[in-house]
Amino acid sequence: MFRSQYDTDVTTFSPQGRLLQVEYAMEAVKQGSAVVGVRSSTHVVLATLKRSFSDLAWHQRKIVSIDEHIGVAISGIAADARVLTKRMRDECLQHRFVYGSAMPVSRLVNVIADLCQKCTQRVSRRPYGVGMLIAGVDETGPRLFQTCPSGEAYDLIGMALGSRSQSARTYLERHDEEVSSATREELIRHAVAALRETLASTRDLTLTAENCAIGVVGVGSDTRFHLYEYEEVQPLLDACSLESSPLQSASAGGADPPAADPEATDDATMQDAP
Amino acid sequence: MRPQEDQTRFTESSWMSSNLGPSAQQALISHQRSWSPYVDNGGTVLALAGRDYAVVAADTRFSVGFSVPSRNLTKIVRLTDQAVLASAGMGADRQYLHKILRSRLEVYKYQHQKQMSLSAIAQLLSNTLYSRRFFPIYAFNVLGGIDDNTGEGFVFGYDAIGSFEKVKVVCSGSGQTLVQPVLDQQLAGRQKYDLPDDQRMASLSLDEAIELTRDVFNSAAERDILTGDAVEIYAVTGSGVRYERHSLRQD
Amino acid sequence: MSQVNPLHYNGGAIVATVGHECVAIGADRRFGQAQLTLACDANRLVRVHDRLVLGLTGLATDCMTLAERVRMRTNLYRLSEKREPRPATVSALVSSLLYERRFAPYFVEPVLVGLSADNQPYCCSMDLLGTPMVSEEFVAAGTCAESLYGTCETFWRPGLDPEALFEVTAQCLLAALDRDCLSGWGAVVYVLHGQGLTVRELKARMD
Amino acid sequence: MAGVGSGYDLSTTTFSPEGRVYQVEYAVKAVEQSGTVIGVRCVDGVVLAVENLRSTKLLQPNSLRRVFAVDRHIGIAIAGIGPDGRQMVSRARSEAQNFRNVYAEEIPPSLLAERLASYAHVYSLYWHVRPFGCAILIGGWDETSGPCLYIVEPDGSGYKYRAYANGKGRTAVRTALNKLNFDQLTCADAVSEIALMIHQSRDIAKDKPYELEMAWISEVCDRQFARVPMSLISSARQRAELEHQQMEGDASPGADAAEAAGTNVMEES
Amino acid sequence: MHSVKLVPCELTTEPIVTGSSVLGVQCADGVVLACDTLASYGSLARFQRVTRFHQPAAGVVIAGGGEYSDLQQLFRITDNVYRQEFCHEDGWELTPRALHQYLSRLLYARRSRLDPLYNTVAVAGKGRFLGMVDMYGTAIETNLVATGIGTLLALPLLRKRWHEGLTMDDGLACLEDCLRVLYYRDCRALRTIQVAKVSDSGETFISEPYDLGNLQWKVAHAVTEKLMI
Amino acid sequence: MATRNGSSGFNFDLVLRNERLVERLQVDAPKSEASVLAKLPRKTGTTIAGMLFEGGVVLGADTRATEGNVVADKNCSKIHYIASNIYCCGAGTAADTEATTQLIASQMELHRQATGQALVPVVAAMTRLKQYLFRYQGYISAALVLGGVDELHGPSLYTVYPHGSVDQLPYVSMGSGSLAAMAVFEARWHERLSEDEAKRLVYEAITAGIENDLGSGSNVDLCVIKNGGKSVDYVRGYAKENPRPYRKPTNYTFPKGTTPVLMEEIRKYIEVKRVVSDL
Repeated sequence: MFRSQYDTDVTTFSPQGRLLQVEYAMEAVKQGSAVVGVRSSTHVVLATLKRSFSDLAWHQRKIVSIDEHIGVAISGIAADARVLTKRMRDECLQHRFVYGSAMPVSRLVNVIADLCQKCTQRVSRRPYGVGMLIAGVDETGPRLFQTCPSGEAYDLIGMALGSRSQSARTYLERHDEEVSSATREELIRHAVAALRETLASTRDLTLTAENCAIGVVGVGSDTRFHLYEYEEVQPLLDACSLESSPLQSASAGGADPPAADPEATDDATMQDAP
Repeated sequence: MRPQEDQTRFTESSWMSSNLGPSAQQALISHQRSWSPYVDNGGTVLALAGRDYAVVAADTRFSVGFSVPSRNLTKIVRLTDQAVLASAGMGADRQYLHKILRSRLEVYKYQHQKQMSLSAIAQLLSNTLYSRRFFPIYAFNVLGGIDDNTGEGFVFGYDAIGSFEKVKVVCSGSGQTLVQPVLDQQLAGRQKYDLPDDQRMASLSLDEAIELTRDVFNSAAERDILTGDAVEIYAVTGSGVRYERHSLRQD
Repeated sequence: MSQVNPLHYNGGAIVATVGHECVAIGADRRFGQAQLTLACDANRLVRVHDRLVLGLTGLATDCMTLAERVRMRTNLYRLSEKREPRPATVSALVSSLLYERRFAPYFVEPVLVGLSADNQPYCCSMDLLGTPMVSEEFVAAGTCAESLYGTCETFWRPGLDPEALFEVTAQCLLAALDRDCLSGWGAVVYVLHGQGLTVRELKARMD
Repeated sequence: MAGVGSGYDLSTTTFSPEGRVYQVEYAVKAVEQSGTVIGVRCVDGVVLAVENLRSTKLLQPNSLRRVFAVDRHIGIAIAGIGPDGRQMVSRARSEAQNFRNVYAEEIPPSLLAERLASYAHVYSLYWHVRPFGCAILIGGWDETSGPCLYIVEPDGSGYKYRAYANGKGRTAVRTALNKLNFDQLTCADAVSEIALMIHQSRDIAKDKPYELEMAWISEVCDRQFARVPMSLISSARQRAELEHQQMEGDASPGADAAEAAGTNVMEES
Repeated sequence: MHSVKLVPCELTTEPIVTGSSVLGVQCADGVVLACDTLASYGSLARFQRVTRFHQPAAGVVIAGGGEYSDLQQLFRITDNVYRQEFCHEDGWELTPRALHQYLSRLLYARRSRLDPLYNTVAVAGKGRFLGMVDMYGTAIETNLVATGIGTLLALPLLRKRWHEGLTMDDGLACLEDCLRVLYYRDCRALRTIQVAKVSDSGETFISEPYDLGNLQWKVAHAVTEKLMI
Repeated sequence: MATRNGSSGFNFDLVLRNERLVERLQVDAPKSEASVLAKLPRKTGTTIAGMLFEGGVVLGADTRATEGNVVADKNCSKIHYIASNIYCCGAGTAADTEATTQLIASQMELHRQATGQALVPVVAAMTRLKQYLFRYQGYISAALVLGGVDELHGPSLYTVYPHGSVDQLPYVSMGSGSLAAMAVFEARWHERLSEDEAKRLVYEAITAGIENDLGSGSNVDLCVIKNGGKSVDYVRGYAKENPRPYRKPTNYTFPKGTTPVLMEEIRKYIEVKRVVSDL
């Protein structure tokens, strides 16, 4: 009703005590193309759908490596993500410089959460319009976190962000036991399966080496975050498509109604670095 | 019978301060001396390159004045698979420099998705040293590695504030004056006056180069009191980095 | 050391090595004043007699003065002893001449090589106060003494014959001179061996 | 509420004709949106408890955090917007650190409360910032006066409480808190009391599943901040659910529907 | 780099109240540190029962020589670091090696601001960790630590008697012998010492100050009898 | 053979010249004069030590002489002869220790002949040394460890400092490695040492100096004087534990003609009746 008066300044509370600008910033996250993160007791896998905003253009990078043991999948305004990921890299390097060891993932997430919160309390600048899935491994084992423009941070076993990510979340909630006890290969299959859920069945979009990127990090030999892209990701996709049939039938294919997914927000100027 | 008196004359000249016993001299100087941020921890570093390899070596002695708090402090850092840096001089500045360079290399890897090339590292090191032009990093660096497109070995010699030169052989540190002429004669062939410059370079195999390195370090340890204990040798080839460690004189 | 040091003001470098029944001594040819080079035919090696060569480097004026005093004392020795002085004797002589001026020293670093009657080599160097250091390997003096120590420590081996000793000494000297701006401009190597004395003028960088 | 939509409620720097600053009142509303947060000062310590609402099953169990350590003897629970609360927590940590650097002593909770109150208050004065959308429950151990509980509200006011509740189920919990006898209540008892109160305050149908996050500063852990052991929390929660069913069985349905006016338990500080 | 103080002020850069050597030895089952309890004011044995040890957390002990006020400041800083870790509650443990690196960065930064902490610090921790940081910020991990004049008087003895299988008790005996020699020959040393033991698994023990005991002065009467100048 | 009319001792003719010379040279690089001249003479970093035992005295020394940070002599002898029953280790400026001990050695020989004693009393050597050094107020920087045995006092051990002060102790050490050596002594000395125990201790003390002090190195020389000063066992190179560990297996070869020669002159030795020199 009176929403119009209270939703222009980020420092204005609505009568119900809500910060509408922050909520709108959270919407920006939903406009980004889908990203999925899943965590088992030994590994964390990020799977992302990359979008290209014209046939001539390269697909936009969605997974960014932060340090040897941390990788991040981003959804929302790509330029905002660039600022945050650069700051995350500096934080990790600073920690390594001072303590001579890898930075704990949760501490890095708190730094980012504080950064986001500061923008929601001052008029000087708008909140960051990007949500991130932060995957890493440290002394406490594999960790998966999510950060939001509001400054919230969640410690998760699975999450999906971006357009039509609700169907992926439902998939993950239905398979949460299998996910937490999955091996590395099974975990990748779950991630890809969840990602497939977000593909609107009507637009016959399929996961290809072009538009899909997968990041894996875990204990043992996988402590270095490894990003599978282009030709490297193809074998992983093939492995998933072979057994995809049983998984496919299991999910009722109840994708939520294909919300209009304007391409706009994700096309912020982001020159690609192949 | 009184022993014969020497008619020695004492001249109270400035000569006096030059000839006091060692302990007295120390006392004279010590309390005037204000604290200096620099201390020389000694040590010798060397880098030499062949057709397809580069050898970077350094001793492991860490000395302060005439005592040796540690016989085993490495002076070498492996920056990438194709570039190794060794620094003599002050231990604290060396550790700071090596940490800073490792961080810079990580940033480069994020921006370019590939390791920094040898020549880029050389320039980075020069810039880093020059950024402290008026409070210099007291480290004498030698950088060795493989040029990533030609695969040829190269080394770089530096002064403390970043002026550097791309060469085939260089050494630095407290044993520099002892080792450099030997390398000139054996590798650079500088005494082959009859031959034109470009034909003087000796082509040693990697094993011969490592043998020569061990030999010159042993010679340095014989004559330079700040060099000794052990020598670490990194052999950088196209296929990776080989590490060797041999002991030297402990006295 | 910097040019401020009187020992290095005029430049100069001497190396002496011991071989099998032979001994070699090499010196550069430069005479300069700090960075200025005035002559490239300076002779640092003084033949006391054909089995004994005294090398003097440091402040040129002191070298000349010391050479004259040694000549006088050795001539007096020959007159009174009617024989040539043995290397050890001359070394003691030079040592006492230098130490006498303990508090106002000659800025000279002498190197003494000799061959005894039965061809036993003698090789000795001193600092400017006359501390004798007799060595069966090699000794070095002058502006690039450190470099000479480095090259000799690496290239020299015991028991070299006169020819091989010459080559080693020459290469050590030239390698060291090429890394030093205060010495060089030609070099000469004397080799004393059973049959006689071989003097060779080396081709060196003249820069 | 005459102020809504009248244009007087758009900035903290605007008084409405009746002399109220609506933006601060709206901030207080934001505090009431989060899960129930309870602080209880007992005989042998202070318990801080939070009902963390699990928005999705995908959350790592017991990973949601609204209670933080500020120093070894002080903990803070956040009611309202989590990120705002974390800002207050980091301010509290630097205040505690600064005090220690100067006085080499632990900061008295009362002084920390006062400093946090003035910190929050500054944000309710200027137009280019907004008030904190959270209330801060400061539980600590004061060397002289023992365990104590302080509250800082978004308007910058600070009070000393025997027990306090805020968030969704605050009214029901406040009435229940009044019934407690704080002169004998020990931390252990408080844990089960709190579990029961939170459970009763929830509307089973509407509310999302929740996790109980509890921490205390008590004699049990020699007056230092520590998390209440998970075993203690889960057993308290089971007992609460059982007890709730029995009361549900014999009491007339909808017992707790009445929205009794919550009276905070005040104590002259 | 932190900009050097532009204001022309004279920073104290020479020590006033100083602690003497700190000795440390890495043994098969843990690490032992030892030092005396004296803080000298120049040549005056001013404070004779100070502790130069500090235990900021379980399983790690630091000890230092040099300017005593700087050392106290260092102890406060390590306390703050571990308190922040306590508040983080994120399961990441500040290991002894991480603390050693932290201290080396701290001392290096202070040296680079020409306002040094005039100390040499020894860090002993669980997992048989023994490290040292000098006042320039040089971080050294080693099996033997001897700071100050201990480098000249104690290190030769420690290097002679150290071997792989040395137990903590033997290690302590070694350190006590060295402290006796230091008491004989270092005029800024005291016979009351303190010892810290950190076992491999992290149990930490810091002793009360105790007297070294069985000091040998037999040489004394050899001096008086024969002195005939 | 004094060539000047009766004057002996030091000659100070060049003092003013040297001063002015150094000042003029420093015009471009003003470094303190002390540091320039102080570094010139060869210095022995040195670890020397001595220890009394039942019936004798053991002296020990390392064999490294340094010029700044460069080892000038790897096997110099620092234990000097004073008399048949007295030896003296020297640290500090090499020339001073060498010349001082030689001077006092000659005086002791004259003294022995003048007094007709079989052995020179150690205290006599000590007294001459200290008076000589005292006279030069420390300018002659020789730090000495004097040991010997005579009938008068039996085994005696003194240290003489450059300024002329003297210590008489059962165990002493001097030089830059003296702390390392003294640490070994303080840790293990006890009364009524046997000869072997004393030799072992002195050997370990010098070795401690060699290993831990950069100014000392190479070998250990030991000298044992006992049974009334009649038997002296001076072992040069008692321990040689620091050889060069590695030398390149393939030797450096410099075949004949490697070095281009401009001019060569070979002068054969001929039987000479009359001695000729072209000086």
